[in-house]
Amino acid sequence: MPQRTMVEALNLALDECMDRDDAVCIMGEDVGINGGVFRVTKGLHEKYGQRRVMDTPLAECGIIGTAVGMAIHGLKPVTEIQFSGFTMQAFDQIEQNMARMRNRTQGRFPISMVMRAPFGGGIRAVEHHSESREAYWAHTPGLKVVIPSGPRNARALLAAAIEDPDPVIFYEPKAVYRAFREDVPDEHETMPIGVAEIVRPGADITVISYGAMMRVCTEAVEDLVDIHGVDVELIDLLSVSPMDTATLAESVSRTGRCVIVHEGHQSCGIAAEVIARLNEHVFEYLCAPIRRVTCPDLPFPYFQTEKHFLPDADDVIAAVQETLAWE
Amino acid sequence: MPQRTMVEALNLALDECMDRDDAVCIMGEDVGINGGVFRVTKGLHEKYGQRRVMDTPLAECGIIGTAVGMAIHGLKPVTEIQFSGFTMQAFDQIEQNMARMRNRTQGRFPISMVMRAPFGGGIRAVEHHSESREAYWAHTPGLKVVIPSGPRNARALLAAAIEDPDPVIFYEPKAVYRAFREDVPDEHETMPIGVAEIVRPGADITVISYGAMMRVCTEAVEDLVDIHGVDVELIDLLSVSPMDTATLAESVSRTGRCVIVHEGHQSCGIAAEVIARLNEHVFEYLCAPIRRVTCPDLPFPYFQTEKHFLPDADDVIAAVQETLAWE
Amino acid sequence: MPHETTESTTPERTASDSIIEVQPTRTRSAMDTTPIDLGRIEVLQILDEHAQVDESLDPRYDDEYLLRIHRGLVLTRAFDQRMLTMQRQGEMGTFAPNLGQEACQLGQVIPLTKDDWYSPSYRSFGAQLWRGWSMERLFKLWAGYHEGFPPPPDVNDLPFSIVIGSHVLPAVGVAMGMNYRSEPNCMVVNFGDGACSQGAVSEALNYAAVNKAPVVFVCENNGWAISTPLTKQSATTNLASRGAGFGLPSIRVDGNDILAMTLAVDQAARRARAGDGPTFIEAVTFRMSLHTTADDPTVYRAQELVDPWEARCPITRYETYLQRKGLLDTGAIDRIREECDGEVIVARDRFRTDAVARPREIFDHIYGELSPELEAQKQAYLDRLERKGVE
Amino acid sequence: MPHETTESTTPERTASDSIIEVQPTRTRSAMDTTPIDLGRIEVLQILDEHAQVDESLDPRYDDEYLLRIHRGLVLTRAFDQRMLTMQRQGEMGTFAPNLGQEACQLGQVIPLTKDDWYSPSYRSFGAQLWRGWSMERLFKLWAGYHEGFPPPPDVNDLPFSIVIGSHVLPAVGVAMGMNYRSEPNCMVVNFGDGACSQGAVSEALNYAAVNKAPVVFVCENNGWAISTPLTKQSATTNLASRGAGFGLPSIRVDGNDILAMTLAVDQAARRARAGDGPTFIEAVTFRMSLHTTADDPTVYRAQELVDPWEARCPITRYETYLQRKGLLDTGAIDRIREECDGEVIVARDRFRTDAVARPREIFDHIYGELSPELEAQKQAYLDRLERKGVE
Ligand SMILES: Cc1ncc(C[n+]2csc(CCOP(=O)(O)OP(=O)(O)O)c2C)c(N)n1
Ligand SMILES: Cc1ncc(C[n+]2csc(CCOP(=O)(O)OP(=O)(O)O)c2C)c(N)n1
Ligand SMILES: [Mg+2]
Ligand SMILES: [Mg+2]
Repeated sequence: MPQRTMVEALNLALDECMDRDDAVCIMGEDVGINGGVFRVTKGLHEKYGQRRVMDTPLAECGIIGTAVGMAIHGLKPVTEIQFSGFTMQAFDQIEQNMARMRNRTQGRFPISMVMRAPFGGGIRAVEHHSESREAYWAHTPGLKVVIPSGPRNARALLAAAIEDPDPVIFYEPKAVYRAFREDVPDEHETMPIGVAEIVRPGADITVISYGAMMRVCTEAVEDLVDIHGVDVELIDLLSVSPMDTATLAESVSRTGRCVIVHEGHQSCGIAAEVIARLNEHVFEYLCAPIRRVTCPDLPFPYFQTEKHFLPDADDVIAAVQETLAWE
Repeated sequence: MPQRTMVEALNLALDECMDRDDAVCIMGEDVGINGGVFRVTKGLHEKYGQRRVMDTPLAECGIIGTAVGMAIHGLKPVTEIQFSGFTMQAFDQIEQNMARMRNRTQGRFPISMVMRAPFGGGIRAVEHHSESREAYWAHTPGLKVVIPSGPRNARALLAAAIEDPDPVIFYEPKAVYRAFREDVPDEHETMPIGVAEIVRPGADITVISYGAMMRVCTEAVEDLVDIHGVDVELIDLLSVSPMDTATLAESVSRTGRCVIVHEGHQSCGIAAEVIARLNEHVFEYLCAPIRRVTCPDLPFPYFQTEKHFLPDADDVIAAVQETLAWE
Repeated sequence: MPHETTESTTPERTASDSIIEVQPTRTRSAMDTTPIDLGRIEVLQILDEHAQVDESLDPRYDDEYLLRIHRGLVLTRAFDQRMLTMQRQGEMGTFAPNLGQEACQLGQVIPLTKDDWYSPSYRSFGAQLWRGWSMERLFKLWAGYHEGFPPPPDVNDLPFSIVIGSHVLPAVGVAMGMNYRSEPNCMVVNFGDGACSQGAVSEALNYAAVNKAPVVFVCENNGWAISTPLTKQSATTNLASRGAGFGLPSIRVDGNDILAMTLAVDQAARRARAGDGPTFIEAVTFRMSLHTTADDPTVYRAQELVDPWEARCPITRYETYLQRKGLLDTGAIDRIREECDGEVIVARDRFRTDAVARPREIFDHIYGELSPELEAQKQAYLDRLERKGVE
Repeated sequence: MPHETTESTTPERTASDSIIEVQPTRTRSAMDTTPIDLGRIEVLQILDEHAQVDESLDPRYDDEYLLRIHRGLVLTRAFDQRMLTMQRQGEMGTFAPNLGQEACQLGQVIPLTKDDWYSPSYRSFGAQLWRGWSMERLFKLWAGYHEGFPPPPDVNDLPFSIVIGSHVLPAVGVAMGMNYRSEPNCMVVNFGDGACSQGAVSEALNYAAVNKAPVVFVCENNGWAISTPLTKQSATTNLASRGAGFGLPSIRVDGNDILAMTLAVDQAARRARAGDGPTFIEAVTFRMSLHTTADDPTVYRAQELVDPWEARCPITRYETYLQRKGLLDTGAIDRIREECDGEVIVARDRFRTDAVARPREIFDHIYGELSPELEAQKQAYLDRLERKGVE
């Protein structure tokens, strides 16, 4: 199977979806000849022309707002926002129209569209370029929020998101964009949205994460298993909304202990929701408080300090050990 | 002491703060001669003139963005957004400048300003007029999020918010605006921000809420105490960010059981954060899963069905009873 | 009509003169600094206040059509008045009357075909009625019933919009979709003078202009945004200049002149369908009544500002025109009014019987399929309804 | 210069003529439909491409001042080049070069006093240097050190802005604050051609116009927003028309002409300080270099588009002017360049010694006082640093 980076895998998903369905089109700043600032749309303008790969003016609200209209007209726009920090500029259109149009029109106008955006830290970027605010969208009824962690699931999930009848926020962990290659088949491949993956089964404790933090967790889990002899179960959420509560609950009902890891801020973040649901579903199985390993409730700092700000494998190991030690 | 509605109490707070400090000014759509669509700023334009009570063009992003600039220049703008649903229009300015300017400039430009907005359901309003999205702001570092529940604390908290050196989101439960009167002293009165109030001490279970749902909870608690003989401790959060974790934890460490009630959507809402913190702080004291009584993860419905959508006293009573019955 | 651009026009002056005020005009460099010509922006009126018709512009519609338009205007007003009564009697939620804006309303949709699209504001029920929204549906909408919200199945309209300006970008998007699919239709989108201040509306003008989207912007300048007069909303009271600033052909129209409105929109729609891109139409009119039923204009606007507009009533003006043409007399006018009132009453009665809140359905249109979590929330919600004995 | 408005100018025509294209011009009704005059928008150039000066407009600054400006231009370019080298060597984060835009940069701040304010974009370090930001501070900013971000304590500047257009409303707010306090100062705010598409920028123009805020908008039209040429950004390439659309006095200036830039901003600033409100200045220039160091323009723009602008270099042009005036010769130019390079190197060396990441301080400037929750988060964070052995 061909080895691909996440950027290449995403490009493949876009290409095949455009090839299969003329209704699929791409909109965003510099997505045309330039292929997007991260080159995810590279070559598509050349292949499909400017009718289907549209460079937009510099206005994110405009991108999402007009894409909603195109979706109303039966198209399937895949929009790119250059960095997730700039999705704030489109918040009104996302919340008021993209998320709600199906509901507002009682099913008359479902919105089948995708908002792609690179998110998260780790690439030494300037301010407003490292945000992880997926919790905003998870708190917004009407949206789905999908977050891949590697090339293969990125491709399969993006294809699924494009084919989905509902609006999907697709957050791409930019720290993973070119970090490694993985087997990604040429053949069309999708994954169901809303299903978490047990990446490594284990009996002692459940570690839950998603996006770029999956790499950190994988590293931590290797150490925990190999050095510390802890049998960790590692789960990749893949979709934070809908969240696969059943898989999480089943896991924690076996392990009794749990740590959640993400880059987003702590208060009202994804981890809080995971804890709330586990509290509701498997309270009787819990042997220790569920720990959160997240970024603090601070704006993402300037990049000289980002490596200290972001959770690392040591933090995950420490949290797992503390949770195991709890009595 | 004079009896005042919440609208009158808020008006009093604005008036006295403007009287005490020439830097305090009011900005918003129709806040001038018209006194605001809910009449909270009534009479202030007449008293302080259009220099200090500014009718703005119809652009919420513009209101918040220019208010940030005025705050940089040392003023203390109190902005009004007509309904909290329209704060989405200002999301970018709130997140990127209002919340962050102090941090971005390493303390050079603290932003002492308030964004007031009526929020929540219950007044038979059209779509986009009943939102409770306080969790967005609680998830945004740099903001404080204050929510009064009655005339007296509304007045004291608004005065405190205006005097606060940091940006405060002040969400006013519009269902309470004219619902009842309360003693509100003429003399200047403030309350510390970030301190919850134990409205009724009790031993059996802790009920936590805020805003308009405090009325629902009060009604439920009366029934629970009088009819069902349950000794409920009722806590009014008053500020959802910062959240008074210590008071909540101390309470639940005594009662062992807890129900949280709010209008906002469930996923990644305020209740999730309360649960996460209680899980971290008083896990060992918990005798039952903490229950959430919230609106579902749906857009607020058209008003013929809102009374079924919003939690009511029966729902709170049912959740308390289920929590007490849990073994 | 470019401004003077030759060197010779610049008088001798020194640097200390204000270049802003005196404005030297020079373009002698090779760089691309062609002088700015914002295009001609015009004012269109066919039927003046005294119902004098400009013969050269009279579209000369046939009699039946002229009378159909008249009935549309009268029905709109009858509906508006009934809504107000029902609201005052507690049978209706807050709504925004459109008294005095009937010509704006109808003129912007009369030229549209069924294949064209329309995107209403919250004050657009005149246009919605013409487009084929039943009165019952509109009663349901404003009385808070879910069924009232979606556009009728056979009508190419967007849902009404209450968040000011938020519908304009999607409307442009629909028009971009027409280009994408090479469909020869157009979109008309309606918003107010206040809406022009929203950044999203500016973005919409730009997206439409850049993409040559087949869209007609109808800015219904009724002088007020709740209590805010246009002079506080904008430094220029010529809102058509907004369109011009984004490079759009822009025109001012007498919004109380049904013939001018219809003609202007018709021409713009034709241009749009022919691939010639968007047009910005500022329709100058006046909000004669309340902003909404929750509003009390006596607090902020003097009756003297309203009075002169009484004489500019779009319906009376048009009736005079029709009378002069011999198509109507006072008897006929009274009869049509009664007929329209009657129609509205019939619809109201149907609404009273038909409108049923359906709380069990609120989970029906949120996603294509409910997630397990939402299924659980729905079940819990239905159990609650059960417990409370709600149907 | 109003358009023709008398009745007689309208030729006979029928309704089927396109009113949009042929535009009948009528204002005979009593209603307030004065024809639209967007005001005159002009183009200003004093020093042409061949360094020919328009004597009538030459501001005739004194020699010392002219030379100070020259040094400012040269220093800006020297700093830019050094940043690029440092970035390529991994010592600097991504940044946006401003090669070719030096005259725009300096011209917009030269007329400002210390009491005036300035709001930079991310490409404004020429202006920032002139305003008093030390080179070390700017190195720190772009190398990701917290200390580089705040404007220097004695400089009335806003922080640089990276979210396109997001600084413009706060800049207008500061200017509104000047009105509030009756201070006779002004604000200059800098943004690009791309930024003009952001709705928030339109809102800022409107807020400034309505409030007569003492602000000068400097839109640095360098033809590109990353890979997007102006023609895809806007249907009109005359961006000054944006200002006009909101009722602002608006002017186009040759942005590669330091004298014209300075004069235009000076006049606008004077107007603003005198209470005459805002001005919109479109400065026409060209982005000679990369969008940012993460960009590869060869992917999307042909060298032929860049070449003609080589001859329009703002520094060479000004140097020719100064040489003609006898203020400089080639030797002096070389010497000044070397001096500037030297200054930059000294600053770079200080930066290398001084710049220390301070991870322990990230909680220092989030609120006036930390909440107990944040105190706890801080403690946990400091414990982590301890565990990891971070200073
Ligand atoms: C984004 C937003 N802000 C504020 C409001 C409250 N509001 C409702 S109507 C209105 C005035 C609108 O004025 P205009 O656009 O001129 O339309 P008109 O009411 O005159 O038809 C305002 C401020 C709103 N609905 N949406
Ligand atoms: C809101 C927002 N959207 C997108 C970007 C990414 N971006 C950075 S610079 C740029 C182009 C800006 O063009 P222009 O305003 O013309 O300024 P210039 O770079 O030419 O100086 C873009 C799209 C951003 N920083 N902020
Ligand atoms: Mg209006
Ligand atoms: Mg540019």
